[in-house]
Amino acid sequence: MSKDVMAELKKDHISKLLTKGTRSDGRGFEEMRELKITTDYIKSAEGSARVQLGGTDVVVGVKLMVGKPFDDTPDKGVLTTNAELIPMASETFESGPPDKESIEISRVIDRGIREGHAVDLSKLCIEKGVEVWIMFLDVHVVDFDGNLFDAANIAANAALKTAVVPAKRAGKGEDYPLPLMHTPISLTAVKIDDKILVDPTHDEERVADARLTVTTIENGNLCAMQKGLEGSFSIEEVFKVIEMSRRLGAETRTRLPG
Amino acid sequence: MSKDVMAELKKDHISKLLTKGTRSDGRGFEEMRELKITTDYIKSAEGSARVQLGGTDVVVGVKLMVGKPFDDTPDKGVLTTNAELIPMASETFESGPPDKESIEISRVIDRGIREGHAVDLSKLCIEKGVEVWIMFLDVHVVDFDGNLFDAANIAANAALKTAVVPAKRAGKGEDYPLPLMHTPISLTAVKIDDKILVDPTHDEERVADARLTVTTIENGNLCAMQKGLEGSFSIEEVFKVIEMSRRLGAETRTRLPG
Amino acid sequence: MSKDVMAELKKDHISKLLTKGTRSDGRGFEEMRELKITTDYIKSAEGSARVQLGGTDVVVGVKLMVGKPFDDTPDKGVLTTNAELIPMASETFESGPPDKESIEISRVIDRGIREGHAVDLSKLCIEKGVEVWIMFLDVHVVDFDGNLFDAANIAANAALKTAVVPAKRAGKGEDYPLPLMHTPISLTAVKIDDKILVDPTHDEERVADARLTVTTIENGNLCAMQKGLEGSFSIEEVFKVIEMSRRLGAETRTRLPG
Amino acid sequence: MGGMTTDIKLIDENGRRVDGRTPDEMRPLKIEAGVLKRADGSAYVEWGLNKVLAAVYGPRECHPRHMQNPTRALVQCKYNMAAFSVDDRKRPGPDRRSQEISKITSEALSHVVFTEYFPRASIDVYVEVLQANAGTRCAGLTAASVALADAGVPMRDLVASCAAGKAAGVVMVDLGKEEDNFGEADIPVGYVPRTKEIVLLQMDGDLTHDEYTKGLNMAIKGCEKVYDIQRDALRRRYEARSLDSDIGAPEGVQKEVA
Amino acid sequence: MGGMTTDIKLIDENGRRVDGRTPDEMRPLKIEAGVLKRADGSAYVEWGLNKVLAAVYGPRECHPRHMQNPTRALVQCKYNMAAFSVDDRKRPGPDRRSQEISKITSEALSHVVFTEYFPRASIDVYVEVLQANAGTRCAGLTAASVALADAGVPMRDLVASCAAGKAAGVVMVDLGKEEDNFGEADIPVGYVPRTKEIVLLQMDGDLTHDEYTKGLNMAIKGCEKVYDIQRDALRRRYEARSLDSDIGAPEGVQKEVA
Amino acid sequence: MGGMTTDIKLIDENGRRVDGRTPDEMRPLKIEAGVLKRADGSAYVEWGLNKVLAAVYGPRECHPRHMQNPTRALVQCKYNMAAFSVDDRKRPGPDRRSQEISKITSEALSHVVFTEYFPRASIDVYVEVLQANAGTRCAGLTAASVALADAGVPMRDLVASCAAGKAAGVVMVDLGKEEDNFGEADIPVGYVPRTKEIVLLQMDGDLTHDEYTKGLNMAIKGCEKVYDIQRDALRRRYEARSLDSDIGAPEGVQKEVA
Repeated sequence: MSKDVMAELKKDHISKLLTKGTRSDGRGFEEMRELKITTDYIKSAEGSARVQLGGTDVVVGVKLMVGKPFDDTPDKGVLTTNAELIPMASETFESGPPDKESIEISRVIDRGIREGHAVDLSKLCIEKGVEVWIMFLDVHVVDFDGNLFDAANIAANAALKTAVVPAKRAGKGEDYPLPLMHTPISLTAVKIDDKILVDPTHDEERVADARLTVTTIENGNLCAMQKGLEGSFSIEEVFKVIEMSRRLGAETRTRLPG
Repeated sequence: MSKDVMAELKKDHISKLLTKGTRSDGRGFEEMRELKITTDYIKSAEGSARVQLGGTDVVVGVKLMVGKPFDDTPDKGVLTTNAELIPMASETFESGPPDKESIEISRVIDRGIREGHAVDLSKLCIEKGVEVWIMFLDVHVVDFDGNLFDAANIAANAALKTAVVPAKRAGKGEDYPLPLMHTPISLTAVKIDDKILVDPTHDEERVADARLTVTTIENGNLCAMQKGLEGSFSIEEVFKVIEMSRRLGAETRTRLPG
Repeated sequence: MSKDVMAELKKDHISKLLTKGTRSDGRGFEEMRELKITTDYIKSAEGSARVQLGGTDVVVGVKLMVGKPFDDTPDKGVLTTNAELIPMASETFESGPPDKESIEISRVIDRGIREGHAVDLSKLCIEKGVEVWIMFLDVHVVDFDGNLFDAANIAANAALKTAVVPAKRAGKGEDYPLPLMHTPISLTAVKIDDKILVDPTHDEERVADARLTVTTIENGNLCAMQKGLEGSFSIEEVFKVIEMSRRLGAETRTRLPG
Repeated sequence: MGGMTTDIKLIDENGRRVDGRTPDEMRPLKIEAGVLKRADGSAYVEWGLNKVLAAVYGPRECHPRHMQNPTRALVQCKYNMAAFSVDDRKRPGPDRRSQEISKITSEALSHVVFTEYFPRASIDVYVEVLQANAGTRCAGLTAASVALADAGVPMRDLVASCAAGKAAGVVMVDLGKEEDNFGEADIPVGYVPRTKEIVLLQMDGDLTHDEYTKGLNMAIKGCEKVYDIQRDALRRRYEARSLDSDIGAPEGVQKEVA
Repeated sequence: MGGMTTDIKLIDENGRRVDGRTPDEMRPLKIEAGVLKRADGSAYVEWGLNKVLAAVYGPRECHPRHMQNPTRALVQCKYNMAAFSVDDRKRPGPDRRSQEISKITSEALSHVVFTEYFPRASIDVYVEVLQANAGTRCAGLTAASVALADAGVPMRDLVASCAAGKAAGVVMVDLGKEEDNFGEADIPVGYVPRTKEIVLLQMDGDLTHDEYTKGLNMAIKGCEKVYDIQRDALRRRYEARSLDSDIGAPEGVQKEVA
Repeated sequence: MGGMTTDIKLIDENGRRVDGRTPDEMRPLKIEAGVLKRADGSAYVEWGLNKVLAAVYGPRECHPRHMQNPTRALVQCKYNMAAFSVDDRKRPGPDRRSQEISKITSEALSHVVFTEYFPRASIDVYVEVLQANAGTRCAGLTAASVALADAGVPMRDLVASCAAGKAAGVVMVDLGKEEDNFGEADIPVGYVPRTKEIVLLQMDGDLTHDEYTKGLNMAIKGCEKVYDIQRDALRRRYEARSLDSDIGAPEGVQKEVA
């Protein structure tokens, strides 16, 4: 019960600030938190990045290994995305098999990277129907203060941009950079009391009515979208978040390597 | 505790009716509930049927795919039966891995179909020791009012009778009807206060002392049997249920397609 | 709470006896319980032994089958050790997936056998990189009164010594005795109130501060060691247990077949 | 999107789709309320070649207790596909996709249910896909809404659901299976017609701003058509019930619908 | 039945079986009660080449609590096969077969235990198959009965268990492994000799009415022989205990047996 | 030990190791305390090519309740390796190795924490290996100690951890990856410097008595060096905190360290 009292007090506090046009950390509604990107963070991975977005800290590693393609895409590499919300990162994360939250996060990150064609999977075919590169994108969240969607998306992009296909180790010729196509950047906004704010903190996420993640590529096209939470959006609000995603995504894209 | 009080009252009510020679839905002791069979219900399955037996409603689908035979039966197809007691069908069914009830039901349905040689598994061999047809018999219970054993057995038989081996899709020649041999029909009876009643409702099952399922084929031979619950049967009672199974099974068999 | 009272009383009792230089079953500190070894106990196994060490009773079976080697040891057989602490053996063992206790026990038994090179795995290669013998060492604990580590270690050694590679059944030539190298014997001691006692009973284990298992081979060399529980050992105490392990291990070794 | 290639012509020279529809034409949709006996409310949806059942149990006590919310009911949807509902048999049990759909369906339904009327309770919604042919999450959400109303759960309005997307370069409503597999984008929408709120929204593929705008509007128009059919189904159900008895009329949204 | 074919002659020219038995001759059966220290009651059964242990814990508190029955004890049997008990190593842990056997064994034992004496309690029975050679469920139920009596659990009578079947066209008692694998039918029976009640009954294969009648009678005759050996084992155990002390004599059925 | 063979020269003609170290030289070790925001205490350890994070939550309520100890806190460590921390991607989730390490790490830490101050509580320690290069259990235990102190958990002393071993016949401290894979023995040690107590001790490989004595002493000397670096890290952390505010200074061991 006390938890709910706390939640209510927190919501009151956040709401009051929002009425005055500000947020508890002083940001504007359309302002992202400080972003720090470290690439090549993990030597045992073929590509890696650590991204700190405000108080959220994620490490993403890319691993590649030779394996069999799926039957219906015999000439394409395979992308597998997995997000581990380990209890180190927050008292709200628990050990054990992935719950609905981590599954949704895994799938939303995956959808952005996959549908935005970050990687040219057709160039990860070794022998059609027989051997392709299997790519694992593992997201390890070590400190959590909200908006995992975007922190992990940025880290995934950064890790991919520095990844190398370990062809030599596998006896498949010389190593080469992971063949990339687009840089699909996600932007997540939440709605609290009819205000739309981007890059929510954990406290903001907890009191939010609705959440929307929009992923765009360089030319402004949309490649993925995910609405969450029990609240609703009007059509206008959806288009407002799309606009924010294009604008802030373009800024974020400049921060990434190569 | 209140549950047990309800169970006791229910048992009293059912017992009183039985003393008068009748059942809560007015049926005689050896009378089945209304049976409705719809075949070809599911287009995505190679064979399918929906069976409504009173208030129990099950959908059975047959799927076939090419796979490896078992080591000790290299020239035979493989039959796998699975019953899903999904929570949609009853407040007593729970999500999660199959419990003892669903395992018993799966195995009893499987035993009837397998031991009664409904399918000629030797005709499902493609190449001895290398490739055979793997047949999945999936039982999906959508509404539950007792006697899943018989409802699922009838649905399985009906689904098999309309099933086609999808040889063409698998590049193994022309499609052909699933090679069938027998029609093993099960009959389930419960014992309440020394009375034997067939095709129990959920309420009758809950107050029953013992349960017996007997499966017979066309010539009256026995192919499978399963006693359940904590009560007992005398030898005479066992033979009484066998006789019922032969008689009522023959009636049910006429209701099935070709 | 009552459990803790019992534990405290038990500890008091055991402590008092230890001060007098004795143990509740009258043994000296460095005295093992009675050991009974029965080999060839299980006909369905390729090698087997039942070992009773005081009130602890374990059955170990060795099974061999043809399989693929690991990538990094293409010319060696594979050893897999599994200990099942089934609820039959003690009210403290539970059904379900292995808990930390059984995992530690499995791994400590495995480490002794593996690091002590009991089996010459290089002689279990059939075709390099393609086919080797996969050896399963299954430990089944049926009655538990402490010191599973040593009881299982002895049973494993005894089972290995009588094991036969079933080459004929697998169509790989004639059967031959499992190729053996060493006999790594473990000795487990616990520390209670600064006293070190070997081969602890279940009651002694429960009140022990720390536990140390030391495994040695014929020439006195050390091959494995595992400290357990929340207490500590001084360096001198570690060397004391090592000495005990060499001495008592040599005695145990004489009790094993061939 | 599937990312597979095909020879199928998704749009012919007359601008017609694979199944002869125009781009803004939905597949035939039939809804029936109250189709199951055991559940508190239920609905059957046949949408093109999709066959979906929804059942509602509750409001009832929420298990496990630590999940209970002291101020409101939890709406918990479980979306599940029958093993035989797809061409390649689906392994029974929840996979990541179905868990994500369960989550966003639960959230969408929570928005319209007066959860505050039932503190600590659970309202369980089961969606079973018996035959799948693209668009099952929309069909499931549509069915679930009707089942909730059929159960008499008080609701602000029904949620109607429909998708739009792009295939062969054409923006179109309600993608069929080939359009989903070989098309370029999909936008599933859950919509509350009376308040014009979007409660479920996803997107994947590649869309310009104009395409997205067109697609979203098409999907919403689709939702409005679905809404009419939902209300018809409930009206028929209400009339049928009224004939049966004058007590037991479902409460909540049906009052509006009737 | 196994459905495998063989060159083994299951019946020779003199009407003798593979192991020299006549059709109505059982394999040698030895039973010993009280073989484990930790358990409250136990029994060891050696039946032909089967080696089976049973242990009983309880009546004790039933965990988890929501399983408790306020009016009676639960008899919960877990049947388990050791990994090395069969020719091809069995993966540890419960499979569907062992769960079904656990269920029907629990039900059979519940019939004879005075469960109403111990409301809310659990009586846990563990059956471990160390060496398997056809007929383990009968051996397990036989052992479990004796272990319950050894634990002093009050019982109406012992359950005795034996199977009959058909192989090479001959109806015979107590099938051995080859007869089970290559034979035509099996009928395992659990029987309460004093009241002539059948508490466990299964059948699979193909039997005419006459064959079944003959088989069931043979199995029951087998049960009666088993019963004598069970009673002998308990008598010996009781005498051994009496020599040890005059307190602690087991209660319940042993009074009758002694 | 790995048991693999290699062409790598583990000791060169000058007695130098693969990475140029002398036998008694440790790899570079950096420790930073207080690196995570969400956790109550944390530490980062970079030890050669190992990168390890530790986080502490608690003392807090212990879930599930039946795990609670009425007289003291439970120290529960979970050791986990990120999927990308090793060359061949590791499947997420606990395996047997990590569960064993979790257990012995928990036990070692329990020895130094004043668990009796927090009856019924849980002190949760999470160790995440981001990059692994031999010696991760020592790095993890070292990091966990510092994280506990950073969390203000009252402790008798820090646990310092370091391994020694043998490679190419030479006894050496702190094995690197090649030395671990191709060497002859490893002895991980957890040590409490002030009281000279060994709280974690394992060994595998092949060592004479003299080699073992030399190795153990080397490992302990290594622990003493680690201890100094741990204390430095905490001193820096304490000073940094003091600058921030004069309240909130961590209690317990830091008082000593400062």
